[in-house]
Amino acid sequence: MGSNMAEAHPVGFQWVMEAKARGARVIHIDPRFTRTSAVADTYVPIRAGSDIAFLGGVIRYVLDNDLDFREYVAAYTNASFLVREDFADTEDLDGLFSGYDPDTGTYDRDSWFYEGTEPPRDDDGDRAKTFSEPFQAGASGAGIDRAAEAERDPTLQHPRCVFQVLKRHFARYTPEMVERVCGTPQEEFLEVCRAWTAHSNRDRTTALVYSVGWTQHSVGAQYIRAGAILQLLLGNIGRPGGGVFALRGHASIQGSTDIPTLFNLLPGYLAMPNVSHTDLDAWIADQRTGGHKGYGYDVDAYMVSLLKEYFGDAATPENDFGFGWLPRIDGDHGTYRTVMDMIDGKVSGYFVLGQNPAVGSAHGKLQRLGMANLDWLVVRDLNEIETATFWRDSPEIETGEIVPERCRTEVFLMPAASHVEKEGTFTQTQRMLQWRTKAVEPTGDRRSELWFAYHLGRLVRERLAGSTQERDEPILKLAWDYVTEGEGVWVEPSADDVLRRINGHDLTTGDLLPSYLGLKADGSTSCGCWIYSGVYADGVNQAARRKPHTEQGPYDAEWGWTWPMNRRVLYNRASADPEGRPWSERKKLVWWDADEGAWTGHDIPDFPRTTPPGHRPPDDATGPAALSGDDPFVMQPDGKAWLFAPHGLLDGPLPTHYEPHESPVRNPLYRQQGNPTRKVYGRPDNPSNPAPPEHGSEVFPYVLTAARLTEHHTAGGMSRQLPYLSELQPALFVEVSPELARERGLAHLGDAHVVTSRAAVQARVVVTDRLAPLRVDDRVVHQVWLPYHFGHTGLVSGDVVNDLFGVVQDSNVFIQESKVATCDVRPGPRPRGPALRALLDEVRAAAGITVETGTRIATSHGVPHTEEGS
Amino acid sequence: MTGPEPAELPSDAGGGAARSAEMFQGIRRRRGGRHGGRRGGGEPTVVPEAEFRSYYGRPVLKAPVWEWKIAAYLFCGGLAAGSSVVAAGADLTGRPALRRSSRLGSLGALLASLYFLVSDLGRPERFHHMLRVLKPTSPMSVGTWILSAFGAGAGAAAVDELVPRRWRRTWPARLLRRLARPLGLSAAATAPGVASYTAVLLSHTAVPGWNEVRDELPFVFVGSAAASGGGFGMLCAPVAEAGPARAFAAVGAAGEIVASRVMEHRLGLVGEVYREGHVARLWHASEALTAAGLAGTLLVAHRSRVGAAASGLALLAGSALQRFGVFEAGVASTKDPKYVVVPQRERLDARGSRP
Amino acid sequence: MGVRTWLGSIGASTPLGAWPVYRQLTGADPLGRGAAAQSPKHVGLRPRTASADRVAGSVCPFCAVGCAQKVYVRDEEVVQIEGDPDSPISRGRLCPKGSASLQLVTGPQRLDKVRYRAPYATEWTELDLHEAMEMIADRVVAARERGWQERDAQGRRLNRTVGLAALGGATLDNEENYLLKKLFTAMGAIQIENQARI
Amino acid sequence: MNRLYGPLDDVAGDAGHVEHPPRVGFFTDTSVCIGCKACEVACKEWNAVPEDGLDLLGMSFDNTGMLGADSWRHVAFVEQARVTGRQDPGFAGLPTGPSGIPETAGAVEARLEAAPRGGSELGTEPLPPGRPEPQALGMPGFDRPGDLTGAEGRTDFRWLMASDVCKHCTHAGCLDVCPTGALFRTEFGTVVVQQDICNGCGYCVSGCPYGVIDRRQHDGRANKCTLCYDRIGDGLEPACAKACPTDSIQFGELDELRERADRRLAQLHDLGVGEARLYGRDPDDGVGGDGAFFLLLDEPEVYGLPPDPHVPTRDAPAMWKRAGQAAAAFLLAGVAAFVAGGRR
Repeated sequence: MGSNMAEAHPVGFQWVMEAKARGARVIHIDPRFTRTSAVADTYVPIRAGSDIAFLGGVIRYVLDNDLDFREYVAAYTNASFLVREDFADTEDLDGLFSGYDPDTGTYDRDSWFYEGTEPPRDDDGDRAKTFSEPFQAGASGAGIDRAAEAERDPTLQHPRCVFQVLKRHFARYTPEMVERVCGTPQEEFLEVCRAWTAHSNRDRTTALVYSVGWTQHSVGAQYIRAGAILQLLLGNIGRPGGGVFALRGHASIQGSTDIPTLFNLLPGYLAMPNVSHTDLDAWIADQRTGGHKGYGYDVDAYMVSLLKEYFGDAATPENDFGFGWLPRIDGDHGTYRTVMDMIDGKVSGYFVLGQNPAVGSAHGKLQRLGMANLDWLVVRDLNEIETATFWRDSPEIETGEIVPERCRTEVFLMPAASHVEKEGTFTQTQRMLQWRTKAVEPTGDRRSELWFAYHLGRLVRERLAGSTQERDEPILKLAWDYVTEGEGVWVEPSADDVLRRINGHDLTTGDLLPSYLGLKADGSTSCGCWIYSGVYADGVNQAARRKPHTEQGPYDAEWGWTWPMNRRVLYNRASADPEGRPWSERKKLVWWDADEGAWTGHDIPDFPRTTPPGHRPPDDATGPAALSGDDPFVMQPDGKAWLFAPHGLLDGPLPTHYEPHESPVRNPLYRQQGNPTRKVYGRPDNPSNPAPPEHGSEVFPYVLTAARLTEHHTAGGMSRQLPYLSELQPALFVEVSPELARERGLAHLGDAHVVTSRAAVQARVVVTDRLAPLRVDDRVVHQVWLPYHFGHTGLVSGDVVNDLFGVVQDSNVFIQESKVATCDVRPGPRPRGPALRALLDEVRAAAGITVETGTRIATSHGVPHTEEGS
Repeated sequence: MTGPEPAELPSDAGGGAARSAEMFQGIRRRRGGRHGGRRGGGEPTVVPEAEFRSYYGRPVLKAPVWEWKIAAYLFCGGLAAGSSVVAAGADLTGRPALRRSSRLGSLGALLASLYFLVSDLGRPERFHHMLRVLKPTSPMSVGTWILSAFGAGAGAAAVDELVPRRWRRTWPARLLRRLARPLGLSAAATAPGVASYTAVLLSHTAVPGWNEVRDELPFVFVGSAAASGGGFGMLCAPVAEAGPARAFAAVGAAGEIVASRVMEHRLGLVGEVYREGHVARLWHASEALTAAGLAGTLLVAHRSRVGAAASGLALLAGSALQRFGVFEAGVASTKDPKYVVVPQRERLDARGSRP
Repeated sequence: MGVRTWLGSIGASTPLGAWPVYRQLTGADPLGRGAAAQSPKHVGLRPRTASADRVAGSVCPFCAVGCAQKVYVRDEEVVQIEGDPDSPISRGRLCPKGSASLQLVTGPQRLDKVRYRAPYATEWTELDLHEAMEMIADRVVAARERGWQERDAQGRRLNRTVGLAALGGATLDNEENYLLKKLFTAMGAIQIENQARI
Repeated sequence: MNRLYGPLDDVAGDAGHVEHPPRVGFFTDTSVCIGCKACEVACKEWNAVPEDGLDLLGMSFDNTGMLGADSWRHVAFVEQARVTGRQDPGFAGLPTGPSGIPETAGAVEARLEAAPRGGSELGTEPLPPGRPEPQALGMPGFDRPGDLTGAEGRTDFRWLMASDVCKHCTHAGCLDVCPTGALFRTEFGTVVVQQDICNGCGYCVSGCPYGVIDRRQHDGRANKCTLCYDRIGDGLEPACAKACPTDSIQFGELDELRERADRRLAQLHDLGVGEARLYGRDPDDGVGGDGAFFLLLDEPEVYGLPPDPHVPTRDAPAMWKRAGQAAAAFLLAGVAAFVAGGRR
């Protein structure tokens, strides 16, 4: 679901095909019949943006028919925990949970807590929404004070226990409702239910795969939550062959999340300090909660070790290890906010490093207009990409919205070294770090980002040398003494040395650390990213190991290195029953070896090695010592998997079907139409298409979705320039069903243009039976699809599909909704130049679009959320 | 090559019966009526459009990469062969004018054919690679060697005709004069090979329009060669000397017409490519010219120099158009998968129906 | 002595022996469809990977599956990139994009020189790499200063700049991202983002 | 020895390779092909085959068209209104109208008619300007799709993908007709064009009953798959087979591949995929069996393959006999003409 694995991850898909050859059943649920569907056993059509309704339907099927893996659910999840009495569900409030504030569009989440626990601090949803707090919760788990003291009902019968809350919440997600919402015929849906449950038990597991088809929604985080709840109910987490797999799309996008170039995180998912963190203790206190279980408790050691790596000897207990030198965030500094700030003239300079936002980010026009309003822009890439050339060939040149002679942005386009011209690690989609050796030296001006970062730092430090300003202190105190190679000033820094420092050292002995378990909060260890600690264990670059898979066991532990601690399956304690015995011989992974007095198995156990299954911690224990023997979810503050999330999510403790921000239909389930906490940017340059109950949605009657092709890569910067790939998919096309083609008079291979309130994009028409209309709530809904790889440079070019999307985000993680919008499709080429602007003015007028359209996120309150001055 | 033509919507042929079959991709009543659907005498075609499946109507075979030069080569080769026979006969029967013109014509046609052949190569500078191997399975290889043997004789005999008077007494010239007859005869002896191998050259391919006419094409081609060789003699030699050339041409022309008719008549579905469009026009023109040439040969050529020349020209033109027609028919048969799929499918079905 | 043997005896030491027709007449391939027709260049053909000076272990730069690659280098040029069969992830296989890695790395589309577009210019101009670095450092210091925010309206310490932003990282190495994040954080820059948010 | 037609156990030996390795080939199991086209790219990268045109062909996801001088692997995409085995295409119950497949195929066909060489080069050359505009799918409809009766709705669907390649026939039409010996049978039993020999006569193009080999423009020489002659000589897999993510393309000794294919076919038949069949596996077929053979899920012609090809050499003796008769008649006519005319 939400993934077109055969097309986007073909080589990974070999394992699906292998499983299929061994008898596994493959089901593909997707808005269109893709190359994945072609080889699946079953294809199930679904309306883009309705996955929670579908998954909720399966959850209901499981609960109604008592098909959950009860032993697993009772022992390892929070099913038995009681929820506070003042909690009100979306069933009670017609699509809202208790605590909603229409003025801020956020929840006060106190009522979502367990009975008997207290919110750890002033739980300000409004504030949390401004800096993507849930995204920061990775390292320490979302805070819940004294969760161990929460009241429970092990029989799962109490009306307020999570299990019963779940039942009530999904009670209306019947097969009939799934059909009404998703357009999926009931029989198809029930077939999925039957297959999923029949293959989830002691002997069998079912794996769930998703990609950005799930994340890029205004309810994206809850999509994944819904998948996780289902997999937990069926006992498919922490067990071999189970799991929820996020297939990520870039060579090291996992790495860039672990070692983040993200505004609200520090390496290892440590929260970026905010304005309330006056000192280190305040920060630590904010990450911890009373009775906090598991490894998340040790954030002090992780943070201090990071600061020791950042500032070296200058980080001392006396100066809080330099914590005060860190910048503080107090709001949204995400990429889309930043781009709007560029348009508003608040940003001077912009580095774009191996990315192509002019094509690859939603609302491409916003991106380009932002770049046109900078002082300077540095683009580093292999090839000349649209982001670097916006000032001369962007669509806005044609419409006159950017005039080269009047665009002041100074642009530096710098050639980057390729993956074979530098050494370093990529972290792939299953958290495995793999080291690349350098094959050849880069020629000409091509340089690695390592070189660039190192020398930029060196030059800035040179310029600030001798400064006595407080703000320059962190730069001057920065540990920037990496080992380098070569002669002269312009040396190449050693990636190997950087990796060693990421792994971390025992500063008393100078030895490399074997794992994060040895990190200290007293400044005696340094570590650049605690979850990566161990990658250089034993002085060996573990990521560089390449022992052939033919010469090692089924888990291939000696190829590369997987964080944490080379563990292949997270939470694998759950692969054994509460007594520590494998659930079945067929599905054994790790188990308790009573003779050894330790956990053992095929994988590295994800549990304190010697804590026995029956262990009950003393009341005052914290951290790993506070884990019971049956608390497999060692990063959760209560050791349990959360069917119900009392904390950590801004848009509800349970997934709820909300219509996408732009939808042609009214939400059949609730009065509340869309996600009531979604992040909207009500600005004239970011219009929304109306969605019911707003008027004007009929101007954009079709569902628009976009995705990848096998033959191209993301924004095309690495594929549209290559003849061998360009020839395989040489033109932008729009896929339409024969029914829509007839309705709109579209001819196969003819031209058409897709229109939203943001843009009109021209594409060749491909009529295909692979798309079919759906019947949604008694009306027929057509979906159209385009690949988003095209832009205006390269061997093959086409309009930028992302121009069609606006910016609206999930409130938890600030990911934009670019997998679904509404549109119109018209035959023939789009108008050019000023006529294009006239067309867009015309459709906006026809749909009655104002700056307030789409910003009344709480349907029954009608409060618009627009930006000041708009 | 056909130019762009308006797309045809599927015709109504097939009707309801084809409806269920349409569920499967590739069922075609393809290009029905595209070529007017008429044949020789003007009566409409009654053969129903074949139904078959294909990959988007895309050709199964590659259209030949050969250009018009190959058709020209076929003609020139035939002319050279025919002329060399006439030349040898004239030599043996004391017809010097006919001998001289035919020898020269043979050489000229030979040189022209070589030019056409070599210049149609993708790498003309490597033409000599043809002599690297002698492959019995390759008509082109066999033909190359035949042509080499033929060329030596025909060339030497023709050169003899070109020796200037003042050199006639030199010993090489005298030697050549002595050798001219046996060399000319050797050319005449290999000429039937030259005249006929080109038919195998075309038929020994996967091209339906050529492969399926393999039984008749040699006769068409030798007839054409004889007609053109004789016709050339009629064109160049005095009426008095050209008697045997007329006879040769007449027999050749008659053979060509008969063999072509038999060929076209016997062909099944693939015969369409000979009956339709551009090829049909070439084919009809060729037959008309050849028939006219034949009539002229029989009726006027022995009386009138002008009539003889006109008849010869008609025969030459008829022969040339016939080669172009055959060539184009083959090309056309590769462009439509119908001619590959339908006969093969019928063959398979026939085999499958056997117990 | 048969004709073929006789022919064989005269040809062995003369150029005649290299003539395929001669080999047809004397060898096991009378029809000239195999051994007799083989050109000297095609005897004992070796792949270009066999003559590589070294092979570097690498990882495909496109999606996140992490397929292992072998990079063959000869005379300091990459001559071939293909899958590494030893990998438990990919078992030597590559998708079309991974298979096009050689073109990605060695193709003419690659930038080789710094290009610079001055304000209001309509064309690129060339710029020395080191000069570009110095210019960028100047601009970073200035932008940082211009966007500096010491405290918020309530007097709480912000200690940051909003004058510069960065986007990128999903295609970079962990080590690179580490240095970038460290440097930007030390400079007080916070608008540091990448594809993981997109 | 030196057979022209029919089964042949030792193809390399027949071609004069005295001591030689076993015959190798490809088995392409199209039932697991995901249409990723890695084979096409890996082949081009290894063999430095030029790009062959940037045209959207409208043939599902196939923008290569067919095999040719610049495409030694070609992945065919077929969208069909039928199902494979017990596969559930998921369209039952949706408010659909009739299938769009006939009309889309018609739009493609209109272009083929205007294309050079009937489209056998399409994907290599852009279409000529002034191409006919494709037909719209009839008039814009006024019915809601859901209003149509079930009988008109489309329910069955499948999407076939298949990677095509040179068949390396036991009796290869291209090889047989090559007049220079550029095409030859290797010691592995494969068929290879020697680029240092080929003079571009083009005969092989018409000699191939599968439409595989072609002459490369601006180069003039014939080109096709070599089955990576250089790689297999060093014990490596051909580039396409190595890259293939799902092992749809399998390389190995032909005998072993045939056994493997037979097992796979039996397995598919057991799974209810009765339409699965092997193509080119039979040594008794018109080309003596293919060195590269396929498991297909429909008739060969649906994938653009000839259903029952034969090597033209099969008829060579008969053709030469007819030619001999014609030649004799020709000579006889000449002699008779002069005998009748007498001496002057």
